[in-house]
Amino acid sequence: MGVARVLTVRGATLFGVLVAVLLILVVTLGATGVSDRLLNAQVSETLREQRQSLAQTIRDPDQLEKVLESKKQELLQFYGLDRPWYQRLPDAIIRVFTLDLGSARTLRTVGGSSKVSELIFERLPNTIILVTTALAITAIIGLWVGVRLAVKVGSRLDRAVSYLSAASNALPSWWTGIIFILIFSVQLHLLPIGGIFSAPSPSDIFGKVLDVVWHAILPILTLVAISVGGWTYSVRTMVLNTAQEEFVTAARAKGLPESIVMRRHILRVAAPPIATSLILGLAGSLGGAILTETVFNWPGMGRLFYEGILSFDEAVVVGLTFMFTVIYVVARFLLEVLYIVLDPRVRY
Amino acid sequence: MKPLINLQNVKMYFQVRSGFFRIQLAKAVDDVTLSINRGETLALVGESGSGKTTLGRLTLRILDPTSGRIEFDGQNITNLKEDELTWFRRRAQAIFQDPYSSLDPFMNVFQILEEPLKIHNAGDPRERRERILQALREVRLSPEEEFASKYPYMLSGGQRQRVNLARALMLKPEYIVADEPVSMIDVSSRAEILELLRELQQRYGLTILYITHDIATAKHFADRIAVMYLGRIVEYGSAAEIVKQPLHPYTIALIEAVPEPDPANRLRERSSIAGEQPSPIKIPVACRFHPRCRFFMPGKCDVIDPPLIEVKKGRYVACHLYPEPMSDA
Amino acid sequence: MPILDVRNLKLHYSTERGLVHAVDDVSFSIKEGEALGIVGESGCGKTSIAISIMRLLPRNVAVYSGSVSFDGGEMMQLPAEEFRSSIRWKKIAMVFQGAMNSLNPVLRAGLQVAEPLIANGTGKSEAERRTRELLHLVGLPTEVFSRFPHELSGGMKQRVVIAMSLIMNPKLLILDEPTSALDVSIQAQIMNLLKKLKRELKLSTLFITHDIALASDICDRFAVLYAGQIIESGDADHILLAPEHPYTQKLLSSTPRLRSEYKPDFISGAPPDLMTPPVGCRFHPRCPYVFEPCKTDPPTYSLSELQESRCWLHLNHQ
Amino acid sequence: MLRRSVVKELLKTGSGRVGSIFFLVLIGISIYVVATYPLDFGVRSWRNPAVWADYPKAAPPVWTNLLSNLRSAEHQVLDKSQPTQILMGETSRTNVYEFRTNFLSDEPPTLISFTLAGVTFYERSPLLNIRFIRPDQNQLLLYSFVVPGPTAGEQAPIKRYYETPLRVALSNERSAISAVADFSRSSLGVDVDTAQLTREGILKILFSSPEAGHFRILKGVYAVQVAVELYDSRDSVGSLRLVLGGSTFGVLGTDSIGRDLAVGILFGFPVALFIGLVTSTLTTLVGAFAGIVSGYFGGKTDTLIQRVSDILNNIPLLPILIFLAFIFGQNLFVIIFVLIAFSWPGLTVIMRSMVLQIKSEQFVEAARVLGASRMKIVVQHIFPQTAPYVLAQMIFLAPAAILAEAALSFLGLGDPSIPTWGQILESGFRSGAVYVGFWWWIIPPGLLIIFTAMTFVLIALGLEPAVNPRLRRLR
Repeated sequence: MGVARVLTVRGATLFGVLVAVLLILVVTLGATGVSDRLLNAQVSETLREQRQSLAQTIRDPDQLEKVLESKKQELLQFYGLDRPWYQRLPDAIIRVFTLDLGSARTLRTVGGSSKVSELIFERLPNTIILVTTALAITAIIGLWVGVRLAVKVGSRLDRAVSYLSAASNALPSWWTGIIFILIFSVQLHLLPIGGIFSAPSPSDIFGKVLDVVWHAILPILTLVAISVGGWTYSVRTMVLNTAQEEFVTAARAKGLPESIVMRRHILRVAAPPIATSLILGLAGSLGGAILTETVFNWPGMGRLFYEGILSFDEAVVVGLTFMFTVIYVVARFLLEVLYIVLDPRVRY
Repeated sequence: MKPLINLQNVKMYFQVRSGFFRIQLAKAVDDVTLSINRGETLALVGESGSGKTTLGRLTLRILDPTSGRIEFDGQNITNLKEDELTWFRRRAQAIFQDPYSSLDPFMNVFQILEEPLKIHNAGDPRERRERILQALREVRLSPEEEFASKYPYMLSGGQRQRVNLARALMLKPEYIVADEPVSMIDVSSRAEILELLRELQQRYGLTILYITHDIATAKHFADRIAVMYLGRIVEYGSAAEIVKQPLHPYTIALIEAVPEPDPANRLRERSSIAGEQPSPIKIPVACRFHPRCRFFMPGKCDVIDPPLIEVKKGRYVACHLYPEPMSDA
Repeated sequence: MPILDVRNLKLHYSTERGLVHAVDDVSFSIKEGEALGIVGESGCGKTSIAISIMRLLPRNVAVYSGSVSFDGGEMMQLPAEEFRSSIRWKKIAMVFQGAMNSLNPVLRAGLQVAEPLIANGTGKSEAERRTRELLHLVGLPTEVFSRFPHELSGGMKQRVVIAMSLIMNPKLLILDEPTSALDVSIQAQIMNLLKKLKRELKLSTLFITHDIALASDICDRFAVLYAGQIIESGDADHILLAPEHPYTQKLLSSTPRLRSEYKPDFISGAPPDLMTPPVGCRFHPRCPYVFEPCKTDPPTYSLSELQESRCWLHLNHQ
Repeated sequence: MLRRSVVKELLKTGSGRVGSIFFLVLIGISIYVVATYPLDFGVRSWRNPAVWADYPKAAPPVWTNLLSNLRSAEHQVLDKSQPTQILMGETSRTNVYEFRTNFLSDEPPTLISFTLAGVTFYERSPLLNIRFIRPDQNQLLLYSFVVPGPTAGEQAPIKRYYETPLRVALSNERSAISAVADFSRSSLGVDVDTAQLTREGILKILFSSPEAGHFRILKGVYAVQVAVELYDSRDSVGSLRLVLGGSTFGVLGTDSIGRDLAVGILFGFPVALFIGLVTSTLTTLVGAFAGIVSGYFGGKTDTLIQRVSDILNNIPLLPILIFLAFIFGQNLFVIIFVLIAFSWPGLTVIMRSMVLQIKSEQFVEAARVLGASRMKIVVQHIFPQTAPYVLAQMIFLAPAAILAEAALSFLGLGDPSIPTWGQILESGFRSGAVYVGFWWWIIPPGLLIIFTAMTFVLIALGLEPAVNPRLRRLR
C-alpha cells in the first residue's frame, strides 16, 4: 500500500465523518422544525431592519405593510421556507459548512457582533491555546515517565501509574476542575477561580501574557491531570511491547549501548503506535476542553457551547458542534500524516 | 480402479488488493487435474506458497473453486451448497497442521470428539460415549476416560495430533486430508503419528491426501506423489519412482536439497535452486519454473507452457525436456 | 586450546508454575575453526545455551552459574558493561532464529548491518563500504543496503542477518536455527553460504538446531541435548554413524531418509517438562533399554578420545 | 469450566474483589431506593420547592459539628401522622401528638415552626393546644388555635388545610412571645419584656436556663405536645410537622433552595446504575452482533458495517451528544440512545478483527469440515472465545456512559424529571456553590460518580487476568 492510498483512505474516512456530522446536524434540525424556526427568525430580523429603512421612504402604513409582505414572501422563498425541509437539505448543508447561521440570540462578541461565525472565531484561538498546551504537556510528561516505567516494570511507581491510569477512566474532568478551584482558589487563594484576564487587566503586553498564563494554570492542570495517567501507561505498555520484540534482543546482542537500543530500536519502532494512541485520545481531549472551559469560565469555544445551551441558542450550538468536528478532523489528519512519516511500512 | 476424488481443470484464484484501486489475482491453484484412488495415499509435495493447502481445501469443498470440476465418488460436488453437502461432510475429513490451533481451547477432548456426532445426529448419549472412548483407544490415548476429560492445553503436541486424528475418524469417513500433520511436532514423534495414520488407513480402507513440504516422509508414507510448484502440478507418479528417478528439474532440485544426516555433507556443497519462488500474483509466463531452472531453454520454456503429459505408465511430467512419452529403457 | 570452553553451565528460570531447569549442568567446548552442533528437540534448552553465552538473559533468571571461558579468558566474572563493549558482537556474534523478527522494521537494512561498526567509532562512509562488501559476500545485491526489511524476501532477510553477524569480524558465530523458517530450497542456499563463510573466514561456529540432518551440513562435532543436559557428544562420524546413547540412536532413526529404504522409527512418549524432569537418567521413561540403574543419574563416560555418552549402558565399558 | 473460572479469577484479584463488593453496595442501595422512592420523585419532590420550604438553605451536614468546638443546632423536621396518645373526654376526644428531640447543641434553634395539614370536622371546630416541655420539666402552653368554622352555606364535613397546610412560625407568634414572657417570669424568675423578646426571639429563653445572670443552653430531651381536641367521632387530622430550625442539616446538608442533598443523592444510585448498565449492555449487544456479522459473514454487509463504524467511531462524541440532547430535549432515554448509537462501533471494530482471527484458526476450519453450520460455528466456537473480552468491554463501557451522562447534566442538558448526581453538581456550579465554598454540595456527588465508575473499572481490571491470556493466545 502506498502513501497515497493510505492517506486517501484515512482522508476519505475523515471526510465521511465531516459529512456524517453535517447530515446529522441538518437532518435533525430539519426534522424537528428547528431549522424553520432559525430561518424564520432570520426573516423577521431582516424584515425588522427593512421596516425601519422603508419607513423612512414609504409613509402610507398600508403601503408599507404591502411592500413588507412581498419582501417577506421573497425572503421566505429565498430561504426555502416555502418548501419542505428535506428539499432544503443541500442549502442547509452549505449554510452549516460556511457557518452562515445567522445571529445569536443574546451572545455578543467583544466588538458587539452577534454573528455566529464571528462569535466562534473570536473564541477559537483561546480553545486552541488551551488544548494544544495541555496536549503538549501531557505528551511530554507521558513520554518521559512512560519510557522510565517501561524499564522498571513492576516497580512501585509503575504500579502507582497503572492504578492512576485505571482511575482516570472514572474521573470526570469537570469535577476535577471544580475540586481544583475549591482547593487552590477558594481555600488557598493561590490562583484565580476562572476567566482569562484579571479585572482590570494589565496594560502592557508582557503583563497581559503573564496574566493569561496565570489564568491558564488551573484549566491546563485539569486537562493534564485527567489524561496524563492513561497516556503514560499506554506509552509504557507500547514501549514494553516493543522491548519484548526479538530485534531488540538482537540489538542488545550487537553490543549496542543501552541508549541506542532504547532510542533507535525501541522508541523509534514504538513511535507509530504511540502516535496512534495520541490520535485516539484527541476526541477525548476536545470533550475535556469543552467541560474544562465551562468550569473555569475560559472564553473558548467550549464555554461558548455552555453559554449557547444556557441561552437556548440553537444557531450557536449547531455552529460549535460543526466547528469541533472540523477541528477534530483536521487534527486527526495531521496526526495520520505524522504516523505515515514514522512508519516506513506504510510509506512504501 | 475408480478414483474417489477427481479434480478436473480446477482453478482457485484469490483477489488481492495491491495498490490503489488495483485488484490482482493470486492464482493459488491454476488448472489442476488430479485423481486419488480409493484406499491409496497421495502425497502432495510443495514449498510454501505452492498452493498445496488450497488444493487440499478444494477437495474438501471448504473453498468454492473459481472454475473446474470436483468429483467425489463419481458425484459432482463442485457447485453443491453447504446444506447439500451433508453426506459429503460425513465421508470426508481433515487433520490439520497446527496441533495448537486445531482444537478449540474451550472444549475438553470429550466435547471435541462429540462435536462431529452431534452435528450429524449420530447415536444416543451412551453410544456416543462408547464411540468416543473407542476412538481414543484407537489413537492410543489411554487411559481413555482420563484423556476424555482433559483440555487441549494439558496435552503435548503429539497427543493433540492424535485427538485431531480421532476427531477425523469419529464419523468413519472414507477420505482424509492430512495437511502437514507432523510438521509442527518433534522429529522423534513424527513417525508415530504417521504410522498410526497408516494403520487406521489399512483398518478402514481410508483414502488419504497427505499434504507436506517434506518429500522424505512422503516417500515413506505415500503410494503416489504429486509435486506442486506455483499452483501447478509439475510431476506426478509413484512415490518410489519419483524419489528414485525424479524427472522434472524442480523435483530433482527439491530432492537434492533435502539433507540427510551424513558426516560427509560438510565436505560438499549442497545443490540448490537459484532464486526464490515468486509470489502467486506474479507468476512467470509459460513454464512457471523457467526463471530458476538449470535446464532453461530460451525461446521454449519462456514461450510455451508445457502440458502435464504421461511420459511413462502412471508417470506425468510438465516439462519441455520430456516432450513425448519415454521409451521404457 | 579451545576458543570456547563451557563448564557446568546452569540456567534456570523462575515462572509462575515453578523453576524451569532450561540448562542443567552443561559442559562443552569448541576448537578454533571448528563447528559444533548442539542438537535437541523443542523445549530441551537449546536457545537457553545461546543466550547464556551471549548473556542476553531474561528478567526471570533464577540460577545462572558455571564457567564460560572464551579465548582463554573467563567470561562469567566480567562486568556486564565490559562484556557488552568488548565481547558481544566483536568476539562472539549470533544469527537469531527467525530473521524476520530479528530485523528492526523501521530501519534500513544497511544501517542495521553497519550499526555496531558505527557505534564503535568507525566513520559512516567506511562503515557503509564495509557493509556493502559484506552484503556482496553473503550474495546480496548492494541495493539491499537502502531497503527496509519488509521489502526483502525471507531468504534475503536471512542473508542480511548473516551479514550483520559478520560485521565486527567475530571469532565465534552462534547460529540459532538459522534456517528453520525457510523452505528447503532456500535452506540449501543458506547452508551453502554458511559453509562457505566458515571455510573462508575460518569461523568457529556453534550451530543450534533441532534438525540433525541439517546440522550434518556444517558441523564437525555434535553435542546432543536432552531435557537441559548433554547426553552424548562426539565428532560427526561417530555421532552420525555410530551413536552410543539410545536417545541419539533413536533420534537418528526417527529422521526420515530419502536415499534409503529404512522406515523412520519413533520414540514413544513425550519429551519431559523442564519444570519437573524425571529423576535419574532423564531419558529413562522413554528408553527401550531401561534397566535398574537408570533411576539414578548416569555419569558421562568417555567412550573414546572423540566420543562421550551419559548412559548406564556403558557401565562395563571402562 | 471456563465460564465459571471467569468469576473465580475475578474474585482472585484484589481489584476484582473490591469491585465486586462495591457493586453489591451499589445494588443494595439501588434496591432500597427503588423500593422506597416514588417513581416521579424528580417532578413531585426534587423539583418542587414547596416540599423543601421547611428546610434550611445551604446548611452543611450535621456531622460538621464534630469538626468545630461550638456545636451548632441541627435542623430537624419532625413529622407525625398518628397521634401518640388519644384522651377520651365526655363530649370530645383529644389527639395528642408528641414531638421529642434530644437537644445537644450549644446554641438555640433558629426557629420553631408548626405545620398542620388535612383537618376534617363536622360539628365544632377542633381546638389545638401546643405545649412545650423542657428537660427541667418546666412547661408552658405556647400556642392555642381554633380551626376556622364553617363559612356561610358550607356543609359538613368541613375540610381545612388540604390544599395549603396551615403553617405557624411559632417563634414569631405574638401569643407565643407573651407566653414565653410569662414563663420566664414565673418559672425561671427572670423578667424580660415582650419587646425585647420580639427583638431577640423567644428561642434563647425557651432553650436555656438562667445561671448567674446569664442564660445558658439547657441540653436534654425537649418535647412539644400538640393536643387537638375533636368533637365528633368522624373528625380527623391529617399530618403534623414540627420544624426546629438549625444551621446544620442531615447527613449531607442541603442546597441553596433547602433540598436535602442526601435524598437527592440517594436517588442518584439507581439512576447511575441504570444508565451504566443499560447503555453498556445494549451497546455491547449491538457492537458484538455487528462485529460477528461483519467478521464472520463478510461480503457487502461487512463493507457496509465497516464503513459505518469507521465513521461513527471517529465522530467526536461530546459535541454531537450536546447537540442532540439540546435539540431533542433533555430526556434520559434520548441520551442513552445517542450514547449507544455512537459507542457500538468501538466494540464492532475489535470484535471484527478478533472474529477474523478466530475464523482463521484451524479448529474453525475443522468444524466446517465436520459439516457444522455457520450459525453453529459462531455460537459454539467463535462467540465463546470472545465472550470474556466482550464481558470486559461491557463492564468498561459502563463508567464511560455514567461519565457522559454526568457531563451532559453538568452542561445543563440532564433530564430534569430524573435527578442525577451530575444535575446536583450542575445546580451547585450554576448557583455559585463552588466559589462560596459549599463543599458538601460539590464533593459527595462527584465522589459518588467516581465511586460508581470506579466500581466498574475495578471489576474490569479484575477480569483482565482472565481475559488477557486468551487474547494473547488469539494474537
